[in-house]
Amino acid sequence: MAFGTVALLVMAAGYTLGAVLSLVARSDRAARVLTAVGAVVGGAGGLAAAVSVLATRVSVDAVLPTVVSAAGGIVIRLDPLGAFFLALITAVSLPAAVYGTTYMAEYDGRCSLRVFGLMFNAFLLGMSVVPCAANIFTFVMAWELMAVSSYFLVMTESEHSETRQAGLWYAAMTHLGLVLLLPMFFLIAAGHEATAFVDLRAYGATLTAGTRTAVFLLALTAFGSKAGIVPLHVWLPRAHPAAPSHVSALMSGVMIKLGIYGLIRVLFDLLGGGPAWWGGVLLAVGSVSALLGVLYALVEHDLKRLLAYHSVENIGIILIGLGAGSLLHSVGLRALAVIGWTGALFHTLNHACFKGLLFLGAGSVKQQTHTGNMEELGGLITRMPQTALYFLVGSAAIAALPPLNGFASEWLVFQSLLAGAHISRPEIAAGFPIAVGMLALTSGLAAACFVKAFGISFLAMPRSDHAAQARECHWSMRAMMLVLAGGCVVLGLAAPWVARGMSRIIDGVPGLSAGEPIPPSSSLWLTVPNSSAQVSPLLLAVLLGAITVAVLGAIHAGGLRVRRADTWGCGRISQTPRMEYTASAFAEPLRRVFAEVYQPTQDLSINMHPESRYFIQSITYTSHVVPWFEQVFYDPVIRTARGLAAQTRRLQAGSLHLYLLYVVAALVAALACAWWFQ
Amino acid sequence: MGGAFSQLVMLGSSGMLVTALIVLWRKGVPAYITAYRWQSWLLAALTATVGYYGDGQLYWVAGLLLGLKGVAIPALLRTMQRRFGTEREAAPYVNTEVSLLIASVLVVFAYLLGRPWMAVTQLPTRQGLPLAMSVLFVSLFIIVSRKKAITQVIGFLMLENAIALLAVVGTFGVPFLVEFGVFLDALMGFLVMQIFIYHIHDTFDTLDVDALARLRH
Amino acid sequence: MSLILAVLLAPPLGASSLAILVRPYQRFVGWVSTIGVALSLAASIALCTTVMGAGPQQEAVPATALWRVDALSALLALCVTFVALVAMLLGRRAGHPDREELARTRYFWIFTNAFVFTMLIAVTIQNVALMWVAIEATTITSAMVIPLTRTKASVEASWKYLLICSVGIALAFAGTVLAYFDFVATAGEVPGALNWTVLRGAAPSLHPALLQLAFAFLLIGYGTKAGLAPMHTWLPDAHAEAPSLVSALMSGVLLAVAMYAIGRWKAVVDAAVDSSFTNRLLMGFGVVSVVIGTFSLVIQRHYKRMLAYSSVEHMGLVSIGLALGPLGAFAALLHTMNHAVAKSLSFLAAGRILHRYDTTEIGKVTGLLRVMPWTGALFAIGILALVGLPPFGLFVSEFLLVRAAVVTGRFWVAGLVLVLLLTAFTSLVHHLNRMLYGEPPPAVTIGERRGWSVTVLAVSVGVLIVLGVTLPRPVAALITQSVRGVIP
Amino acid sequence: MSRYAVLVVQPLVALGLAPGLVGFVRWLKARLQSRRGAPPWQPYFEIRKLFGKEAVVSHTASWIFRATPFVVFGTSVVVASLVPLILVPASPLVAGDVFAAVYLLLLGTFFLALAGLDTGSPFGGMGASREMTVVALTEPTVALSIVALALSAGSTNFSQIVARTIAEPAAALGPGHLLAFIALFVVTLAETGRLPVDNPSTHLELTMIHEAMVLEYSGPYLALIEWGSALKLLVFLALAANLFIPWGLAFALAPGALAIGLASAIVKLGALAATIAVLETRVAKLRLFRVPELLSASFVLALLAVMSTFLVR
Repeated sequence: MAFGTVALLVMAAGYTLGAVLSLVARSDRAARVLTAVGAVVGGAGGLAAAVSVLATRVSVDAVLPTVVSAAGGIVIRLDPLGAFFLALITAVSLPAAVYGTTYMAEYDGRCSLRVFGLMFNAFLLGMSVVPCAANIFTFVMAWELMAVSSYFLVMTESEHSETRQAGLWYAAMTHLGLVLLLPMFFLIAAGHEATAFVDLRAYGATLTAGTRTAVFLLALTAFGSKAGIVPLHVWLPRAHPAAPSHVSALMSGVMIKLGIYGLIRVLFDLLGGGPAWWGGVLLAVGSVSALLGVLYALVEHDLKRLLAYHSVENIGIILIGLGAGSLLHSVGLRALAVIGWTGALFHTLNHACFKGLLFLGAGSVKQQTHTGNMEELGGLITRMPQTALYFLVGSAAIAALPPLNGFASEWLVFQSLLAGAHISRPEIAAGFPIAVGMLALTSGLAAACFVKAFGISFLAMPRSDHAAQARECHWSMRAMMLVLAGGCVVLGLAAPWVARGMSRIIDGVPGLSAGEPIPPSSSLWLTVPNSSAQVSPLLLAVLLGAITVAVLGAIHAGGLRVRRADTWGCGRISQTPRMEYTASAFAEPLRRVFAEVYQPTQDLSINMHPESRYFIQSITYTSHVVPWFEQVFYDPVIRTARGLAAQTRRLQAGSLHLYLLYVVAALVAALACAWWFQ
Repeated sequence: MGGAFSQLVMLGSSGMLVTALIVLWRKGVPAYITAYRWQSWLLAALTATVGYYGDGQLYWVAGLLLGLKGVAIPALLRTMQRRFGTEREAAPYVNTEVSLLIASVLVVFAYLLGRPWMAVTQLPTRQGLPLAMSVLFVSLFIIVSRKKAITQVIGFLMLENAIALLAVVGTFGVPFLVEFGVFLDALMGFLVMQIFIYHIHDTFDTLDVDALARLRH
Repeated sequence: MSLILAVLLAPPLGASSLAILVRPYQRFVGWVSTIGVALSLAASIALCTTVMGAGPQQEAVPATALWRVDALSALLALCVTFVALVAMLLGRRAGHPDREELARTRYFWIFTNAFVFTMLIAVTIQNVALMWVAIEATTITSAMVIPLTRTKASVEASWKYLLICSVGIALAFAGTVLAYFDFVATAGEVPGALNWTVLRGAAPSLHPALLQLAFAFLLIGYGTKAGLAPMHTWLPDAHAEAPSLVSALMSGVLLAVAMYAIGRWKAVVDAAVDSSFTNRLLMGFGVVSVVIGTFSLVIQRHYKRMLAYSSVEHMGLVSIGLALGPLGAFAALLHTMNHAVAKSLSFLAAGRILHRYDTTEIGKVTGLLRVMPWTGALFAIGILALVGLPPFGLFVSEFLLVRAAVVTGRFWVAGLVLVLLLTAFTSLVHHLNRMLYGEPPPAVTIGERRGWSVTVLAVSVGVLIVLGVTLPRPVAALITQSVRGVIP
Repeated sequence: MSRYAVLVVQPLVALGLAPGLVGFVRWLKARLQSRRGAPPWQPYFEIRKLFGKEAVVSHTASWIFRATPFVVFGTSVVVASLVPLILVPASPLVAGDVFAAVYLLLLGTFFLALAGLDTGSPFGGMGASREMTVVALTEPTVALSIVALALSAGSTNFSQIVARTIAEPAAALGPGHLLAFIALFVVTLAETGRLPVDNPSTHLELTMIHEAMVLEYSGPYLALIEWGSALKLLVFLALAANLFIPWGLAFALAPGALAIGLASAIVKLGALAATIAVLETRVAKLRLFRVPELLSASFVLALLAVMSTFLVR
């Protein structure tokens, strides 16, 4: 059998063995180790399969028809696009699995690690099979397996009531995804027997415009609810903080990318692209998601919830890339469209890398300080130097600062938006500058947000004794963070080479390819076809390094004398942590600027001193920012459901006569229907 | 031969309809029991006449009908009624005048429903079909509108009679094995209902079905 | 063939009569009935294989033949006997002797075996009227078991169950007589006229108007037994108050037997007049049942009533499936099978929970995973199977049901069903969360041995997973062949 | 080889000119307020003095506090090498385009804000918070003014934009260019901490934005940061000047052209510095929550600039 098929078998075997062995492990420690072993073996298999497909660009096929043949059987096909996503999954799941072994040590005895091991490997298996699925049943089966197992992972700390609440939201939203997925696939395969993707491509071409629009809307909502675009993202900031950190790293870094994979596979591969307004919708949804994601991240003070909102922002950026690409493609500028798609795919890979890193960092902080609230952290850089460094690298990367990987992919997305200038029809071209404005505002706010996140959590003095007693985490956890941080730096510096690989993958997908061969691009500069704009992260890094070394040498040559003293405080005697700036204070100016978006609820209560009216005993001011779209979109739905339920309950009123009346009424109705349709 | 036979059948089935209406009209359980006994006797007689004109097997059926529904069940009903001493029917949901009005509407509806059947069959007893349907609907109305458990049981027994009538009139009686099975079910159904009435009386010490409204939603 | 049929039907009848004769040794009777049902299961499996091999089995003389087993009835017999075996293995513990308890257990065994016996007759008999008699007998036998605990609630539930179902069944008999009247009017007195094969053969010559009227009566009658809305009102009371063994049997397979009867009559009426009328009625009642079943789940305080309402919803799905042509029928029959296994598993686990917590309130049952880890896990698996999550069978049948709806062009049905499935999923997971997690109440003893009954329930979980992940070829072939019993 | 030499010389010239530019602005403001004021070359002495002094570092500060000066200084120098001050580097060796320049400056501000938080003093935190707010709100305006330029030039590469403006002088006077220039000028005031957004010469910690972050620095570190900020001001003014009024820039390496280039650069920078000085004497510091209105006004200008390039085309 081909190497790829063997690797896929190793992957499947690794995950299933990991799941089964950890279920029957004797002790908690053994369960943790077996979980990691299964995940690593499976991940290695998956990575090998993906790399072999990416290198040789030959798809790997495997079919198990005997299984559930009535519904179409299990059919596997790993093509370059699927291989890219499989590589992305395994690249993050390997470090996360190793990180998890020591991270879960604090759960020993508190929750069943055997079930956790089973669900963790099932989750990885589900995620890895989604990009390889080649017919409707396998895709939907893997999709739901991933959803079910990740639900149980979110519920590991089920003793807290907000975790249960988060679990319920998560289960409902992912099931909404499935409920929309089924009709979408069936609309494409309408009437025909075969359900393999190969046939769906043929049927896709013959669909009427109306069905294609219906499929587009269903796909956008189904995959959007998994990816977390704005109106459908409500589960993301609830579920990710509730899960153990290395699981939220996988969920936030990798699982939501399968929503992006689904969009590309259905819209551009099965349907082969669509009219211009599809791109417009993607662009609009992407920009809104990006902006609202970062805005709500700014006012968030729980570290993991902040990172979850940032996933919404980065998914928005990816969608902007996809939207720009498809708009340019539909207008005919296919070569320019490739920049957009390359930017989107590159940002998917980058986000998986730095989001995974940030969540692992947050996990170490949470393990040591037992709290995620930034207002109680501080001064961790001296106590956890390596974690702080890796968190800083992650923050710089996510804020798109050169020379790291975030900058390269956002530069490509910006260039694709600039390419909008070449569009002749003004009504389409008008949207691009607005998207540029929103994207720039998003990256500015992201930088501000991560200054807050890193600055308040790691710098200055610890604000609580938890933070004061924090020690550096286990070496294996730090090693895994180093791997991901290294990934961010290497992806940043080798951006031109990676971008070329991306454009070759895009060329493989019929709906995306530019038709003519890819122009050769240098391996030092990120370039844009027919525009001489270029940037070389490597060269920038070298220049920066050179200047820093030169200046450092000059200063030390001149004899640098350093004296440690107290921070200057306008004549204050001692510096206490209470005087430090807090997270809410840091975000307060921006909260005031964007007050209309936040609609903050404020209440001020002043209670007077009991003896006399003139002396104030205490003033309490509380202000909350509750996402308004939950009131606008979700509360009405829940209220109607409960209202209908109340009505139906009244149906069962307890009186036997009423019940018999129902039977007679039904009889009369049926007879009338029979008489009517004579 | 046909005219007298169909006249007799018409007489029998309309008699059964009248006995059903008596239950709606009167208020005492003893009156319902006598109405039910009369109805069973009429049904037995009708089956015998059809047996006389049709195949002879129906005599056995008539005999069984007479023994079981004409004598045994009314006797059991009588003992039950005397034991629980419930003379007056609690105020039903619908007073007498309105019940009779509804009964007439139901009869009209049965006739409307029965019209296509007349075209279908040439059996002399086809006149009885709409009547059987009206007895069925009236007994359904009895079960739905009356509050006492015993009255509901009597309504249910009248429903069984209506269907037996339908079988006899429509198809000159279903095969004997089926007839025997239906009898067995009717008897067992009645016995179980009787046991349940004792249960209800023990636990709720009233037979008013409105008391049975604790299980909701 | 008649030997296998004898082995299928004899054991429950024998066990029931044994329970009547033998007064004191009820534990012994328990063992006999369990072994008996195991024998019946073996017989039904043998029946399935013979039916698959040699086509529908019938007695020597077709005209006067009383019994007929084709793929559909073999499938139903298989479901009935499997669920009965699982339930009896679990319920055996009920037979511990104390005087007043002894009488109650004796009744319990008499009527439970009679209940299984009548269901098996209903699915294997050929005569339509005798099928009605058998289904009426199932009502009577199961109604006797409900008030055994003699509480106000169980007496009320049994009275309502008996009365509504008897009224419903009486209407069904009216429909049967109407159909027979139509047959006699056209073909005259033919021996064995009430056999549904004869009826189906003569169907094209019958009068469509009359048959449609008869089907209206039949659908209301058997629909009441199948728990289709709005005739479902007896179902939550009866299933919540009955002992868990009987409610597992009733919820799992009794509803399926009633749907079997509707399926048989649908084949006859479709042969006479085109299937649009029956599909329209079935679709209407199916959608109403799913709507009422789902929205009754949203606010629910008792977990047994929750499982009952979920049965109403699933029977609605089966009825919609029957109305969606051959692919829909395949999905409906597969769904009946999966639902039987999953619902009986959930009810039996609920019975064990009730035994330990002594309350049916969802609010009062907390920390289930810590108090009874094995039963809690099995109960959770049952509920997750019922909401249609992948590794379990119901996901495949719901997948095919929606596919059938889209293939036959009924998009609004597919959309509505999916939205309702989502609502049911959210409410069931919400209630499950309230029960599984949290602090266990102080009065409840923590911990549970991995005993005999847990392994039995694990077997049915295994069956569910086999049906879900690798729908074995013989089962799929059996269902495809039985679809011909429903769609002409 | 000579092309690489120019690539190194141009930033050095910028480094040399930067302190003088800041000194000139301060001197001209003093004269306008009829004060004698320190001579324009005073900042050179300050920087030399600071290099000699010892550096005082707070107990709570971490390695980020000591690394930030090098990052700020380094990014400003790299951006100076990208922006065409005297010579338009036609060579393909240019390490980045306009976006790269903007994001490099963002890197510098990012680390400066972190250093402000690192010392744990409330003033540093307040400065960092306000600086990041202002920077976040200026990002869209900078991006859109770049889009306005790039739309007409078809690329974000500096040399391409300059060549395009020189090729069609009429376009330079078009509405798009003018609006983009004003928008970029407002952004320059905001980014480099000039009035009306931030008062560089204030002593009251509560009103500072840029100064509050560098409050804790001393000795060589403060020198590097002051020099870096001065260079940042020069870069922004050069960006505004040479992209919108590119005449006088040298294209070839001839000594004559370089001399003209240097002269024209000094003249243009002097004129812009004078406008800043006049502006700072005329206008008072805006309250912090009025600054977003100013920045959204500049954003609207940039948006109009972009829209006008569509309508004109």
